[in-house]
Amino acid sequence: MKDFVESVLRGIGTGSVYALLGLGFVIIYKATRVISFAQPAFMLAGAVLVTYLVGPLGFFLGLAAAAVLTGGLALGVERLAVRPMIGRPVFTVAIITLGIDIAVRVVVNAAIGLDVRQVGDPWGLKVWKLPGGVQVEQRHVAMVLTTAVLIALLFVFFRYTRTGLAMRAASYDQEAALAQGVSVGAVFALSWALAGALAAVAGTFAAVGGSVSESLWLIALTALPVIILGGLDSLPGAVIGGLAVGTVQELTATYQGSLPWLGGNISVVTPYVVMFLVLLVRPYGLFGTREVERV
Amino acid sequence: MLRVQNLEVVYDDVMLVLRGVSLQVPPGRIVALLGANGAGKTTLLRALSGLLGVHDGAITKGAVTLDEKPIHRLRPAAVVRRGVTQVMEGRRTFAELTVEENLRLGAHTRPKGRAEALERMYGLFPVLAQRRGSVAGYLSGGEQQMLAMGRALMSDPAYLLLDEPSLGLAPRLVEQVRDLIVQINRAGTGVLLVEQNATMALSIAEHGYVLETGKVVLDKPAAELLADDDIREFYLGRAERSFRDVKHYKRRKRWLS
Amino acid sequence: GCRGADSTDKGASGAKSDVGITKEPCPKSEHKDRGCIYLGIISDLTVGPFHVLAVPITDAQKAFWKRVNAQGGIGGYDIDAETYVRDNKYNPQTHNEAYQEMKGKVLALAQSLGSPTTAAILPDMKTNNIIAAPAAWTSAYAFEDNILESGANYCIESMNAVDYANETFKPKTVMAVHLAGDYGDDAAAGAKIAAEKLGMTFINVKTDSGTDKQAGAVGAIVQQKPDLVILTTGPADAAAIVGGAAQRGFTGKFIGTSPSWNQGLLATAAAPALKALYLQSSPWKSWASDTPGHKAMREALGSSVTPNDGYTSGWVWSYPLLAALKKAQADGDLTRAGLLKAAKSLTKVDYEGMLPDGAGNYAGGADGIFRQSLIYNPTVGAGGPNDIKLEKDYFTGSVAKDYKLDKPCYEKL
Amino acid sequence: MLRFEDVRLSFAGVKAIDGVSFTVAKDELFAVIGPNGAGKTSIFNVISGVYRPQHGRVTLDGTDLTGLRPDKVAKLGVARTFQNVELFQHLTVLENLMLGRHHHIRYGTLAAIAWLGRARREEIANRAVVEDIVDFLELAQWRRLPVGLLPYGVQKRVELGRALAMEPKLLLLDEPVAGMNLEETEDMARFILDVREELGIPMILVEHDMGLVMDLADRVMVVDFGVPVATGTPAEVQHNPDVLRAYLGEVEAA
Amino acid sequence: MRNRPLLRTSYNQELALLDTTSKKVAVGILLAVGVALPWLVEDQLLQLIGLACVTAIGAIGLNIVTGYAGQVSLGHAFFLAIGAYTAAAIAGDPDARTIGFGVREILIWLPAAGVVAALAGVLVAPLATRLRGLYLAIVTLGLVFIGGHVINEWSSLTGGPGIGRQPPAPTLLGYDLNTGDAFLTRDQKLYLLMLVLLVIAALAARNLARSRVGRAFTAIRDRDIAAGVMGVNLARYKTIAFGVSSFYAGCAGALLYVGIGYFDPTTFNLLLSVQYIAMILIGGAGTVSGAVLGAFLITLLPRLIREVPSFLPFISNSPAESPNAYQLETVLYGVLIIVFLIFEPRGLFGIWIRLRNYWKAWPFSY
Ligand SMILES: Nc1ncnc2c1ncn2[C@@H]1O[C@H](COP(=O)(O)OP(=O)(O)OP(=O)(O)O)[C@@H](O)[C@H]1O
Ligand SMILES: Nc1ncnc2c1ncn2[C@@H]1O[C@H](COP(=O)(O)OP(=O)(O)OP(=O)(O)O)[C@@H](O)[C@H]1O
Ligand SMILES: CC(C)C[C@H](N)C(=O)O
Ligand SMILES: [Mg+2]
Ligand SMILES: [Mg+2]
Repeated sequence: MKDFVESVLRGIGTGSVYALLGLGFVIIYKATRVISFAQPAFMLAGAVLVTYLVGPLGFFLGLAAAAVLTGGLALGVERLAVRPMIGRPVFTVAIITLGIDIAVRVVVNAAIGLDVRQVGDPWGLKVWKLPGGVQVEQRHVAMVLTTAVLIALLFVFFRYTRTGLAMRAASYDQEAALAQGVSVGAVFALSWALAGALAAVAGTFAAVGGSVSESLWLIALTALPVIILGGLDSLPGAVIGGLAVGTVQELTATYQGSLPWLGGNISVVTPYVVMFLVLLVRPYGLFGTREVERV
Repeated sequence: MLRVQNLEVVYDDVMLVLRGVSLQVPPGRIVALLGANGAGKTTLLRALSGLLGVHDGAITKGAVTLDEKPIHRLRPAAVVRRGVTQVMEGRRTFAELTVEENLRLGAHTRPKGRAEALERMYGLFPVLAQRRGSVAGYLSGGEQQMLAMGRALMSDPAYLLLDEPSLGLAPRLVEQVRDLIVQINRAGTGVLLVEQNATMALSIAEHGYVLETGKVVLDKPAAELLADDDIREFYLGRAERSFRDVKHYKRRKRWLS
Repeated sequence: GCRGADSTDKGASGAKSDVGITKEPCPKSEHKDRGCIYLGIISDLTVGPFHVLAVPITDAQKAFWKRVNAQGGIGGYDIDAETYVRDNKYNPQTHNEAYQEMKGKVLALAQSLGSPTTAAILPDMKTNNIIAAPAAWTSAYAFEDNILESGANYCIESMNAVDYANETFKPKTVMAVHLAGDYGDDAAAGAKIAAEKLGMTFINVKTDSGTDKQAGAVGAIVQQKPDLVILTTGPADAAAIVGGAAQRGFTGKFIGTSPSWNQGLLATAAAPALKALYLQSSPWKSWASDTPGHKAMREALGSSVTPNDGYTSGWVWSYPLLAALKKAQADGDLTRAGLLKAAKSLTKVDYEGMLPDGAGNYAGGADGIFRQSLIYNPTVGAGGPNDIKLEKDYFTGSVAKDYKLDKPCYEKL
Repeated sequence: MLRFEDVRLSFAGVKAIDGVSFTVAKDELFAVIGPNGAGKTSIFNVISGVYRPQHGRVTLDGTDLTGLRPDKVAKLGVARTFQNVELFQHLTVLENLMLGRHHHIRYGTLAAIAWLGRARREEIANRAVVEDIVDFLELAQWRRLPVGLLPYGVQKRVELGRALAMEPKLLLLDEPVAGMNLEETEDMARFILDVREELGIPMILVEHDMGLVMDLADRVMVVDFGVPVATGTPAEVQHNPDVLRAYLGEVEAA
Repeated sequence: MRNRPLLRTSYNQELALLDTTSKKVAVGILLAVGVALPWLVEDQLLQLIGLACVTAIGAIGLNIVTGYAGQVSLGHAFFLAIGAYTAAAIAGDPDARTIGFGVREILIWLPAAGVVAALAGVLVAPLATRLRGLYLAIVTLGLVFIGGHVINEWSSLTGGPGIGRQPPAPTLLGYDLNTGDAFLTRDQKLYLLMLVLLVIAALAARNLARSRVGRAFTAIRDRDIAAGVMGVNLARYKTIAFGVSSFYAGCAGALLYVGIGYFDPTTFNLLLSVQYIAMILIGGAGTVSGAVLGAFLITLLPRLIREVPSFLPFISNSPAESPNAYQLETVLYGVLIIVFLIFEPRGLFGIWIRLRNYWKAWPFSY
């Protein structure tokens, strides 16, 4: 029982990182109908920036600064490589983002260099003991709180601000949005910047308690099944999908010992298994909008 | 005055679609633009509102001026800010947003007087007020057309460009839309009305242009056009003739010879 | 076959030569009077999983061959290990492409990094008599004449680690937590062989590289509570596993096999756990050791580099190739076949003290493999950052001593 | 030959069709009119299998069509055109028409890959049929162009051609002249008449152009909010007060 | 007749693949060069070009499901893997550590690899027919991850990551293609084999594309609802598309590593799938020649890029310094893909069309 509860708590912790990552994907998707495969690179870039900034600025300021810088980087990349592609088939753009991912990652790898880099967070591997002997890791609590706050901010932004509305509109029909005077280019840039900043935060939290290494970007790929099972264009879907995947993954990790024939690391592929199961029942994920198609 | 001078537009670097079109819309007037399918009417509106870029089109010659200032190099947002707004063919409301959100978006370039503008629109279109919270995609065709016009009017434009507002609408809705255009125009907005339904368009316009394969071939006051034999033959039809009498041969238009 | 490359030639020193040797000086050499022997390097230089290790290996080898040139080269030739350096991204196919490109232009490979990648080119190396210094320690190389491996292989090294634990704290259960692949499998097989021999229970846990992918391993450790974990992963993975297990109450010992350590781990959140639980086994002495070879290496690399045992490894791996070249030159046959013959006949290699006597017996085949390794406690530094505590100097454990290597260990897992 | 019996269809609360019944006889041109959103296209979608009604039955010559997949319905002889042109944009006119003959061409995937004997023979035979339709609809000058590049009026005609290529027993035309100018409308009217006279295919026509409907149709059904308001000859319907109020408005009344 | 090459008097002529003289000549020249190549270039380059031929077979396969039928699949690596392991198991050495049945005849293991992969494709299709667009793409990506897990674990078949196994060593009707002999070197033999297979595969794909099946694919891609209403059984044709595409992938997978003689289960990853998508996008989706061009470009690109640093002497070639030549190579690979896609949306095939139109229209601009 204790194992179970602890696994779920850990799952919610890692799941909130997936949720943050997923949100980044969803925001870009909503604005541009593209899955940006460059998110993993931005995630890594953000975490690496934090390792450099934590010295002079401290963790929290460093994280904020890294988020801003990564957002800026994403903005620049969008301007250079994605903007010329407005109106092109989404798959072409998706492959372009993969090209971006390759290029950015090389640069970030160079910045990691040969050292083990730290994000210098205040939590490390410290735990709180709850009654009943259950432990929660402080970093997981921090992740969940951060995610909750960011999600609330995003919700308000999209629902109540003029720019948020413009972003939603542009995501449905770029030309019609242009005709209303929305600068679709600015909307794209903003969505990339937001997603970049979210990726930086997620990347940093993914590295909390460990170190920043190149393999971190692989975590970002987990966001793909997360957003698919949540529904590509659904912000709540990304959050719920992230938490679900995190929990299932941690539970499998805890109990996979009893299913040795599944192989040592079945927990790594569980997100995809969960995704398959959900899609069998709901082809647009849990909360995705069904493509309105009629003749 | 919204004026188009000797405009040439090319798509994809190769397809010359407008070949030296000139036309003008005086403030506060309704001008009708007629023409066969593919004549370039939509293209002309895109050139006015800056949306050519989206379609790989470009203005290669000529100018569009608003009160003698050129606007054809501006981006769509800037054009809207100067008071020229287009209602696109096929309504293009944001199906997933609510009616009110659609309207609010119309005021994107003018956030200041948004609340009043909303009230004005609800006054103009009471149906929309009733449905303000519902998702636009579920409105009927006519309602969507109202929404599209209302959305465009939210930016308080001096000129409204309407692309085939009666397309696919039932006869009664066509009437409603026609009345609406008149109403909007009375409130001081200049209208450039692109229509296939020539009867409807010429009944409310003051002046009309006829576009054929990218050229203006007729340019007359609406009343004269209504009386023109060719227009009657090719655009208005003769009420007494049955489709069963139409013969299979290619007729030629006199103004082309 | 390889066409157009079979023109045998007499070089500056009178030795026969064929491919990869020119009378013209090396492109970057100051010694305009010497010819040039080209050596290729295929390594993981940018985005592959081992680039953190591979870059210093490559750097050290370049420095090594520069030093050889400074000391007079080999029989009137300078060695060039700069011109043909390629990135394999740890992908067998890319590795092979790079190999095919350079194969007509180099005499031998100063480095072929990785086991799967090297396996991809080995058949061709054999047909063309090309030899290579590997950057990997799989026991399969004991059976390959064309590979000049150095030090104890993964299998022997982890046998020794288990043996050491057996002597010091008598564990009853041993768990091998390892990456998939012959790197991990080989080490795990060694642990298994030793555990069985010494009457311990053995548990095999496979994991993947990536700090996010260690939850399963941590879970297995925490639940099955082995007394000893033999860890064969990347450094960041090791930290994630040790830190995660300790946090969840695990108190057993960890011994990591060779490239699982990086000094930077002491700055991570896992540091307390590492300090309490972790030891490191190694096929050779670490960077700061006091031998002529180590000194030469530190000198050659200069003071600007961050100490890292990737450098040590790259440097050590170069000695056998040097010995083979010298021998071939002495035999007057610097052709590929001559070099291979020379390499095969080496019974010992001068590692300038970096490895003890007895290392480098290639003539001995699988029986001649080197069986000594060391145990460090890398978390205790007496002096500088890389001055780590030696727990046990070169030793051969009881299991490794008697073990008859009849096929690659990983096949026994 | 077509019976449409008490069909009901709703989407998340919207009643698109709410108990509509009608029959179409052999050789008949039956028109359906009604305000926007009345459910006309939905009726077509139910017949052709795109929507599955919650209630009711559709039969063609006694065969039950209800709930069959669209391709099955097509095989049974129902062809249609669409309200918004639904051609295959990247295929040429000929290829679009050949696609209409999809289930008249008989050979399998392996034969296609080998392209020997059978596949070639079948292609050639069906190509001849398609060329006849091209002549019939006067599409010759555009045969080899991708349809995406054609004028709207021509695209509508290609759509009609694609439906005819299926050699249907029943043809459904959804607003064939919407967005067309007078000239194109007259051309299309002529083609519809030719189809009737020369091929004798019964048709259901949905259209907002009252001139066309009243002129061509044998019988007219008016629907509003998914409910039939009136059915009868054009003359009867035109003067029905309910129809005037709900649909035609004063213009047509005048 | 002879003087009016565009005049056709029978449907047979119209349906011909090479319907103009210039096409006939161009294809003839290409084939001649292809066959002469083994005696023109070095073996190592030949090996690479052979690899490009096989890759092109795989790309043609992906093009069938993605380019023609419009079902974007990121799961190609999965089907490649199935083919690769089926063939390796059938042809493998029975005494080796990994499963092998020792049947080295290519006429057996190659079709078998295709068929097994095709079966896998057919099994996946029911899920695929329910999904659209990016959902389908990510789900097929899931296949790569789950399949990757299976092949990593199943080391008796695959050797396991980091160890791997040998691909099939082909013999053709008893003639050993895997070793050189007095007439031809190994690389020459393998290259010729792969060239022939590519020609067959390309021809078959062209035939398929112009048939009723190919038309049905394109119809589904352009407008699936309308295709259904015209009588196309959507589920059936999507299944056929996945099946045929996977057959190609299976064959390509079986041959892909024959040249290098070794492969490792970690090869079949996301990146491999992505490379294939990039090939057909860069080449121009929906054309066989585009897929072939794209495959050649992507396969030869790293080789070309490796030459670049020698033109940029100011870039360090020490891997310890940044920026260095190796980083530049990798970045360039990413950047070139971006550049190709940005500047020519219709792919290499589009560049060709543009050039051709330019010369046709020259000197008139429009
Ligand atoms: N994006 C585009 N790219 C290339 N050609 C285009 C594009 N849009 C329109 N065209 C072509 O330009 C010509 C004029 O099109 P336009 O849409 O302006 O005509 P229209 O008069 O509005 O016709 P309709 O009555 O059908 O709306 C047509 O021949 C059309 O095929
Ligand atoms: N797929 C769908 N999902 C939800 N609602 C639908 C769907 N298809 C049709 N409807 C609704 O059903 C009603 C009838 O639609 P239908 O398209 O049949 O109208 P119509 O009579 O053809 O109108 P028009 O003359 O504008 O074409 C409308 O309210 C429409 O919104
Ligand atoms: C030194 C390491 C890069 C070697 C690697 N572990 C392998 O065996 O492939
Ligand atoms: Mg238009
Ligand atoms: Mg309709």
